[in-house]
Amino acid sequence: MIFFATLTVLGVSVALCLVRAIKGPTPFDRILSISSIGTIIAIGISVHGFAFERPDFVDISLMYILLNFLGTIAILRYYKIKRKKSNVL
Amino acid sequence: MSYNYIELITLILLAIGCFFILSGSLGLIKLPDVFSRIHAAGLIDTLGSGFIVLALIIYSGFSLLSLKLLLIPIFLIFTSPVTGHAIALFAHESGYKPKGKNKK
Amino acid sequence: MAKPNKDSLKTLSFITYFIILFVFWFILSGYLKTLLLFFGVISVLFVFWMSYRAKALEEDSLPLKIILRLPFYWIWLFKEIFKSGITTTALIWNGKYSPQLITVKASQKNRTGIANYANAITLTPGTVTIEVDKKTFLVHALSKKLSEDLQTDDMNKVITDLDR
Amino acid sequence: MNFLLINFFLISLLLVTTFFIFKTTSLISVVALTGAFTLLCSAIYVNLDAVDVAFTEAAVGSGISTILMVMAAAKLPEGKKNKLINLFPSIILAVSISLILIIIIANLPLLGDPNAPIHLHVVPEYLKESKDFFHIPNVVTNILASYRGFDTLGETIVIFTAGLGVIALLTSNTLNRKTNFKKNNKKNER
Repeated sequence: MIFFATLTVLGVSVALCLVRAIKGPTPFDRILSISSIGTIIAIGISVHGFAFERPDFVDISLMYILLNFLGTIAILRYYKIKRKKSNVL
Repeated sequence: MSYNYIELITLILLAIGCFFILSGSLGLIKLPDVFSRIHAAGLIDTLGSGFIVLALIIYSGFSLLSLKLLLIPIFLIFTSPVTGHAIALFAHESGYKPKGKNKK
Repeated sequence: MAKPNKDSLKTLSFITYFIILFVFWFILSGYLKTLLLFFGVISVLFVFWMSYRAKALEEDSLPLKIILRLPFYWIWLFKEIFKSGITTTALIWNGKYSPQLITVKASQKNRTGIANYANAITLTPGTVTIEVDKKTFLVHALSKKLSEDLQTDDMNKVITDLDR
Repeated sequence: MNFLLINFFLISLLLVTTFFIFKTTSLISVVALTGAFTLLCSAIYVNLDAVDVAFTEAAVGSGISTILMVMAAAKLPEGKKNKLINLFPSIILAVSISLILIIIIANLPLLGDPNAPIHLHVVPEYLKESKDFFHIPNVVTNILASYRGFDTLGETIVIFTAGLGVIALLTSNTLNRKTNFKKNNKKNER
């Protein structure tokens, strides 16, 4: 039962982060809140595994964290490429 | 009897972790600019996830599963500062200035 | 302690890296059959070769000197994260934040130490390293108390001592 | 019950995200929101017990396709605003496709029904025998790598070729070459 309460709180936090991701005036706000959403969902998956008594789902949440990191860095690479381009031209 | 102790500790740790995650995501909404919001995201990444994973480790007991769970905060500790620093750096380079007074 | 040969240090760090990779593989799989262990060794060797080819493996990347002091440092870091996390949470809930920019000087000798210090600053909630210019950091802090905590130079000393 | 509630919550978040992907005009924000979309999708797959699909969705959606879209966005010229063109044909297309999907879903067996045809054909055999036969613990791996080995080989060759093409297109070398070309052009104009 406690795990379902935890899942509810995590869901509320994901919704709050999503508000910032939608509203965010700058793109950096969006990137930041999406990486936070990724972290919360990764933790939520492992809690979900415990709640439904199948704790093997930890593997996915591990991979999730790594891929979330990779995606965030990939999106930020856009600005690096832009910087390089403007220097060359 | 001992089972009840474990459940109680799990409950307390989960509550602390939930509190930190909730205040982190509240901070994402409340704080004024990008640079301040990075602090709130860091709060979610370090303390919130740390306490929840600690609760899960105590609940599951010592096994291979708890080692896997332990890997989650280790990865987060390695990846979280890199993301935060990269976002701050590129936001600063794109010309966004942090609000508030600047002291040199 | 006699000064170790550079090549032997390199070999030692390679072996440590291999062991860390294999332990990681074993935690993820958790099977103790001959065939599967063989596959695991093959995949670990592949990753090892890839990181050797990407030149990610130098004696700088796995500092064996500090590996014994690392657990104590981590415990200290967790304590620090917890303390400043509570301060940041209070600031978020009562809304009395006053964000400010400060500059911090680092006194580490090599690049690993400087990266370590910058990451530690970012990892504690409430302070973020924005730019690194050789040995000076531009740091964004959420309130005056947090920035004063940083300027007392405690963290700098601990991380410099780590790499004696 | 809880299962349904979680599903409902995630799908409503997904709808909100989709709506705002549609409304945003900044390119990089669209890429970032697509990342959030994929994350929510694979959370739904985990909730539906499709663990391997969730793995694939996270790897392909959040890893590879984000990188591809970012590299493509970086090559586009700057300073042009997205304009919404005539939406009427695409709305008709979307509505008709979703109607067809709803009709198909109504004819499917229930989720987790043990008497569904997919659970009665060869699956029990695979589940029972494959572990002793090939000594590999994961049944899905067994089916993909052993029973359908040739099929998987073909698929991997296709994916490998696609990956090679992408690498050839998107290495930084091509970016530099293009900019050097532009530089030379400018010199010639002078």
